[in-house]
Amino acid sequence: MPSLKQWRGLDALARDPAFVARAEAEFPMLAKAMAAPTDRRGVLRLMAAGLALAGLTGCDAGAQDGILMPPVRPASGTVGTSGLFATAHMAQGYAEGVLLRHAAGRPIKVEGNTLHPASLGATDAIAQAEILGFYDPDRDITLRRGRTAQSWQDLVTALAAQRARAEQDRGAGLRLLTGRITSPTLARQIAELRAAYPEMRWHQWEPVTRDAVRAGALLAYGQPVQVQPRLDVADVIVAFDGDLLGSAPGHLRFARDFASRRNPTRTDRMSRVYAVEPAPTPMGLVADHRLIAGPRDLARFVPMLAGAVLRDETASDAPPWLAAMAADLKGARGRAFVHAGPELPAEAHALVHAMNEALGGRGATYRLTDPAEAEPVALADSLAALMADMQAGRVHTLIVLDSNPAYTAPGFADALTRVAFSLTMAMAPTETAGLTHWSVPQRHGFEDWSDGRAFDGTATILQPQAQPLYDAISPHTLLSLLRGPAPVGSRDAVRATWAAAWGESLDTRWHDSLAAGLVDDTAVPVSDVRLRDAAAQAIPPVPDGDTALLLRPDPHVWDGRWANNAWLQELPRATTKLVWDNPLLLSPAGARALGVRNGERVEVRRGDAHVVLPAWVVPGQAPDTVIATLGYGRRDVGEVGRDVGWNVYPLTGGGPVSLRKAEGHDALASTEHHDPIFCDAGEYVRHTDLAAFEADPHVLGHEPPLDSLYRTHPPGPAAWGMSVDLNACIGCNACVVACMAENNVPVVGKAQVLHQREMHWLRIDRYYEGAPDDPDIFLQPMLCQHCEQAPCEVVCPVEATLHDSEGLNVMVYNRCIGTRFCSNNCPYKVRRFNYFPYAQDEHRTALARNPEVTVRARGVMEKCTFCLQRIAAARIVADIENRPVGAEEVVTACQAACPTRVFSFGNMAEGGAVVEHKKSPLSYALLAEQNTHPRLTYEGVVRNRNKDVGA
Amino acid sequence: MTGPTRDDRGITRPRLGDPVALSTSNAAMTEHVSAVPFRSQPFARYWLAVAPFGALTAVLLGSILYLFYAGVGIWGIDWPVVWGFALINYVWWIAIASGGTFISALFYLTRSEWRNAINRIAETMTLFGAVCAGIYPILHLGRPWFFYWLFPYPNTMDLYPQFRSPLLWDFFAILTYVISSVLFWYFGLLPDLATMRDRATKRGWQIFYGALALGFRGSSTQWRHYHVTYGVLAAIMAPLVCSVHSIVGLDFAGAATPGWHSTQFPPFFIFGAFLSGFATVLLLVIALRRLLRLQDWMTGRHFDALCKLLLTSSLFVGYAYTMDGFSIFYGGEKAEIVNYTDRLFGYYAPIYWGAVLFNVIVPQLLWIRTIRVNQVLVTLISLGVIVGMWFERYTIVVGSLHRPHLPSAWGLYHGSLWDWLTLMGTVGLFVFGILLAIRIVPAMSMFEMRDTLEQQR
Amino acid sequence: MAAIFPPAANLAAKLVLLSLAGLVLAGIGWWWLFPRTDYARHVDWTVDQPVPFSHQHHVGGLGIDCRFCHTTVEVAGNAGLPPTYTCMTCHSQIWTNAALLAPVRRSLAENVPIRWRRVTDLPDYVYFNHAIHVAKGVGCESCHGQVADMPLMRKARSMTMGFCLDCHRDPAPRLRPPEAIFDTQWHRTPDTPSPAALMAHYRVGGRNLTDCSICHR
Amino acid sequence: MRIVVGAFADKAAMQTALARLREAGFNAIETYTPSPPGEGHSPLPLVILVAGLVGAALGFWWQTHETGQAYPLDIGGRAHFSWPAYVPIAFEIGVLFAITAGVVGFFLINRMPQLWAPVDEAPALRRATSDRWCIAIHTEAPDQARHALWRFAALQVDEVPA
Repeated sequence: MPSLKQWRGLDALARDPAFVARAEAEFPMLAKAMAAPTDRRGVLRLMAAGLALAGLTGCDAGAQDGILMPPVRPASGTVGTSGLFATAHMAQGYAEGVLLRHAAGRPIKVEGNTLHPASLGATDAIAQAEILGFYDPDRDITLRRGRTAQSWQDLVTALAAQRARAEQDRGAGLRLLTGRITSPTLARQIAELRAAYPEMRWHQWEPVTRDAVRAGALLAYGQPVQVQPRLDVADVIVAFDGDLLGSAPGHLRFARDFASRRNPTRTDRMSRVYAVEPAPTPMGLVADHRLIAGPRDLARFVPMLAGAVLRDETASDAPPWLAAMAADLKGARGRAFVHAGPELPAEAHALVHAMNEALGGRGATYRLTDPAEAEPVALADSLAALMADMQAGRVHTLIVLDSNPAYTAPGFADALTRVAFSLTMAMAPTETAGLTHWSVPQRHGFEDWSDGRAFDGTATILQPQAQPLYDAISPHTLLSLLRGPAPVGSRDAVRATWAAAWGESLDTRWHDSLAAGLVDDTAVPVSDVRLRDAAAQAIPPVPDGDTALLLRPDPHVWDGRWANNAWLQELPRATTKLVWDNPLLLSPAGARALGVRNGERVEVRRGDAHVVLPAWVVPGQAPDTVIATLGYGRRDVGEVGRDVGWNVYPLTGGGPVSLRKAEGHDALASTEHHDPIFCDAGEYVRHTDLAAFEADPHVLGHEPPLDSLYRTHPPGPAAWGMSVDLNACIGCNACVVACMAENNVPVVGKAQVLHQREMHWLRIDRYYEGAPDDPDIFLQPMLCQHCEQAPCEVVCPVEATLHDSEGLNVMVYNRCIGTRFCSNNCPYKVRRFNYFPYAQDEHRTALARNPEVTVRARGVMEKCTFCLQRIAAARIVADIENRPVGAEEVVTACQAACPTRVFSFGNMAEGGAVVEHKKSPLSYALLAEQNTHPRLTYEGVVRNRNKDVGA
Repeated sequence: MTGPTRDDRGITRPRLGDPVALSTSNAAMTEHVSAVPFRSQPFARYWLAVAPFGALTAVLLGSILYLFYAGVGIWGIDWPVVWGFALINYVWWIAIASGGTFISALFYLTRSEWRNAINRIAETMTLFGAVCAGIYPILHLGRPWFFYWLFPYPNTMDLYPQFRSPLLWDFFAILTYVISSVLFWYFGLLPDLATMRDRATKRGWQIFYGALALGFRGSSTQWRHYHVTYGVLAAIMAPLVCSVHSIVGLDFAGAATPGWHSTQFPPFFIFGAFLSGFATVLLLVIALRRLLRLQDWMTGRHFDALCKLLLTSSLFVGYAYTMDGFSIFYGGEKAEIVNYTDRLFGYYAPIYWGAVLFNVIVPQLLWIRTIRVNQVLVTLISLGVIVGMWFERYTIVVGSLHRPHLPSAWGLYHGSLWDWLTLMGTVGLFVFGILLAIRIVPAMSMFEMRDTLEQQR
Repeated sequence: MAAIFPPAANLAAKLVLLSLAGLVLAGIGWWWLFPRTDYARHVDWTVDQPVPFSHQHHVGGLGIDCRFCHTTVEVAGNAGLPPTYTCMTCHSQIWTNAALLAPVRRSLAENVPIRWRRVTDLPDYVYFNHAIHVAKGVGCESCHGQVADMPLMRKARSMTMGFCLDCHRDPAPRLRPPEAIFDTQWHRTPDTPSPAALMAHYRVGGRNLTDCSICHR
Repeated sequence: MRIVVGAFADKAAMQTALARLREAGFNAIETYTPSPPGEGHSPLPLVILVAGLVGAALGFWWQTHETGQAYPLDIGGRAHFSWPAYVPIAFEIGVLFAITAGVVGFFLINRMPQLWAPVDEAPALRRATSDRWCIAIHTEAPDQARHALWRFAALQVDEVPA
């Protein structure tokens, strides 16, 4: 049996009869969904050990399990067509509006909601991967107390006892711990609980606390306040370790506004971006000047810049670029914006607020509003208070809702032992659920009613997209059980909240807000609070110790919440291209100091906590900074996330950090199968300076069109083409996950990625240019170029890949016999091969597949098809209406998901955005000298350099 | 003309200046050669020699079955190096097979007198080399059970193969080459089968050889047609083997991959076929000459001729290596230059320099006349060439694929356990086949040998 | 010491060689012909269903239109099958206690779908779309055969790729006027519009219908 | 009708005997020799050439038909009639037809397989494929032929019914 240890051995387990038997007992739904097809085919494969029999399996018609129609016609629409239903994806407590596309009555794809302010039609990688989370078989956890399964009635009686106790002592022993809450319904229910039990305490905890942002606002304005930047207005942007484009609430909208000013051919005045940061962030990758500064330097640079901007002081030990940056900011008064990331100290945030006010940005480049959370509180202090109560034994009943402190907060686990009655509600197995007395399965956001507010306060009512897959209840029902004997359904709870707000027009507004995916005019008001003059005098503390350890959430697995999502685990991280692991990130200088190469182990010690994990060199990271990534090393998670990476949560907290080279080596899987190469990226990602561009617009796209020996132009009624704008790509990987979701692209697991066999149809190539310590970084989405003279088609011996009359390079999976010559002949290397039956061995039920796309078998080549299923659907509709397919009618999955509109795709025969973008002077074809005439062209990168700044 | 010099154990050492045949009596030759198949042990400890190679063949069968069961993923191929051992071994084996046809066909046309003694061994080598090569195009497929789609049969899908693909040319080339080699080998065997039929004593052998000889009895009409047809067939086999090996070269030259994209591949592969073919024939001649006591007819003259040919073909290959480098730098394409410099100094450089050493530098020893008849040195040089040719194919396939145009797609490749098992399995199949063949078929072409002996007298 | 072989050996050898050659040719012939035989394609094989529904009775006899049950044939890719509710509209009134219809009644009562078995089936990698075919003048009978006189559904056509390609290469003769799409007894009469007229009416032909991306993705 | 077979020690002896037998008026003579007695012409090369050309033409036409008329497809923008790509396969099919025609032609022209022939009954012929050079005379007067052969130093003479 091949060593398919991709899921920590699940694959071998799936075929092992003992596992199937055990699965029946523990996960009834999983066993039924997983066992049937695998078992039969597994037995066939064992029987088909011989050459002859291998031939027979190829041609059996496959078990036909017949056509099933629901006995009573479903109300909404016909079964055949696919509809779009609005809901929201909850990230860090904030809502991002999404639409879910349904096929055969079940949700299969997440799309952005153009009306929603936090989405504008885009999604991020985590929202796209949420569909896999919805169908995750590991969500099938049973309601249990300790080790024994319970019935719902047992839960009701247990909660009744706690309710009675709380009524006597006015809730003195009752504690409720949740994540960050913006849901109006949860807020209402918690307020009612507090009214009923005044002594009850409500604590909120998120491992990524963002407390510094809140503390900074308190320092500057005396009350928590939310900054909503307008990056499409700002001409000069300075980001200190900023996460505006990465993970800040509302990052999709900020990315859209930001990108609108980055392509000189599409905006009259290009913005200039400075990023001062210890490690590459999405903002840093696309910044015009990426300046490297560790946490100690940041704590010095912010007051220096504040001094220069507010008081025209010039500090003696200022870095060379600071004066030029200050001058640039002051020159763009009213059109400048400064941003401080969540890891900077509160005083730095206060100074940034002061600078922004002084630069006249308020009302122009940003707005100040009240925060959107139900009750903005300092999360770290809130948890500390709870743990103090628990240690002191003052907590009798603890309800943990959608939070995992046992894994994310050291010390919580033993504090939990002093609680008499503890209950955790979670969607999937978590460490906290393992330790508390009760573990209550929670319904997924896509199968339940709820509501939530976006970063700017706009509320969205979450409507269920399908019948609940597994036996679970809603958090609203649980809270109602705490309040009264009768459990209140989630729909009734949400309607009650909005009935209070809307009064008699409930039904119409309810229907409209469900259809639109947002409740109009619920945005938080602009606050008119005044800046306190203490803000300008704040002095950020300079951290001591020579190496600074930064604990950063993983951009995709976040704080560990999505550790069980295979798409996110196998998503190559933007700069390191690492998958499935979280090594310690060192700078080239740091690695040289420690004498460590990629994969060699390092011991990190802080206080009494120490962790041994491999190291990975990241060019462009500050020399004195070491970054450990949160969200890994979970023990009690589903089958996918268990034992992936190393748990670095014990290193949270203060204290000096010491690094030591440990012995041993770990194999780390990266989709970049070689050490980073510092070559002249110009040949692949063409880039120039704004001044050079203005001097000669055709400085990048200067090749004359190649004439050709053959008839070149496919004569079909449509001509599909795509243009990729490299100025706008921020490396957020949303397109990669969207492509995997839409086209049933299988995940192969760490062992196969180590064996260089990952299957992503679309990869984001990252090129370094310059010195390893401070390189220029360029990103380039790389997918099939659909060449009109495709080298892959000429060498396929069985016509499995060929050109259709509309300019598409078609890959016919059922004709492919797997000679793989096409992959050799493709200069762009965009073809992937199914060395093993990856789709069949995936930890995923057949329900989660897109029925419109063939699921590829073993031994078949696959590649990007420009979402041929979407083109075919549009073609059929257009043909029935006897009209050509519109220019913008077909939107590919990557184009739909991209927040910064990098991809523009369409029918070039009818004009549209693609034709304009291809005419842009920046437009060029990659490897044009190969004479492949690709239908996908790139727009080169223009950097708006400030000539006074050195780097 | 010095008489045959036998040392104490009656083994004649090849000498410089040996005539084509030491003993010139027809009857003795026929008696000696035709007696081998009838003996239960063609040479002492014969079954002891067959057993290991039989086991290796079983290993090959096992690894093929496991391959079809589990899929191509058990091999070491990955992305971007999607071709690995399968292609290396395929080209390596077809080169060895083609070398055999050069000797039996090309040197028949040139009337070289030393050819008649070793052409049967060369053709048998061709047969089993082609078999070992022929299984790889099917093994390396992702879905091998659909290999018949390569054949242009009218099917229910109205689809035909794609004739512009070098792989399809390869399919037809191998098909034709295997069929032609079998027919040419069998046709050359007819008169000897008749001899074996007539000399057989046991009824079983008589029927077996009689059925195979299809009634050839050496009548003048049969000889007249035979002699002419054999000449024409040889005249067709020579260009056929050149075309087959050019098409194998076009498998790579037909692609735009950096490192393959050069027009000199077809002749370069034919030089490779010369080199590995002569090296393998030399190895087999040295072995079988000693084991079957054919020293009288495989003399120093053969060693001298074959070693000179080995020398010339290694010079050909050396020229091809230099032209490879020159045309890349002359062409000036960036990706090709990066690929080539990486081949010289990169991760797989030792394999490239190993190939240059074994294929070009070591064979230069053969300029020295005495080395050409020193059996031990010739064996070592031949083995070196065979291993060197495998290294060369390794750099061609893996060396070029692991450095494609885009640096983001660069990657490494390592052969897996199953790669090596399949390779060793095919070596086992090759030697096992030849050992069985000498058990059934006379190891030397008797009727041609009679002509040579006649001219010798 | 007579000859090795008896005179009869000549005939035997010739027979053996000829039979060998014949065997090879027969093998190739079988490999080429058998897949296209009706037997191999299961043409005219009647598929037994959980309920022996008779099209002959319902369509031929009662004249029910196809779209009454196959509702999504004009708007979606799959033609759709009737939910049990549609059957029960009549069979709640007539034949209410027929043993034959027990599965139908049980299906509605227990809300368990009836597991109909596919008759005219295409492989999973072929994405056939009913809506476009019906909209462009291809009648049900062209692929499903004379359904009106089928007591039990059977596969009427070979459904090989060649069968589809013949029509995709030259659709004109196989089109029919819009009103005849759902009429399985229809056949061309002198006053039927000419194939060229039908092609113009349905505006077929703007696209290369033999592209692989038409059916495979 | 009888066949008289005479076995000679070597080629030279046989050839002299042949010349003198012909002078003596025997004409239905057939020789059985262990190696080709001499050169000779045969129609088979022409058959091979024709078969080769037919094969090549068939191969070329078949590829043109399939890529041009049967299922014309757009492969990498290349023309439907890409004749340079057809040459290798046409050559291979031509060679295959040629070699098969050569071998099969040889068997047909010699009316093989003929495992038994009347002349096989003669014991002398058993060594005709090893080291004896035999002459077989079809004659009505076998004893004259027998005497002639003895006279020309035949090592062994046999007589068998035709």
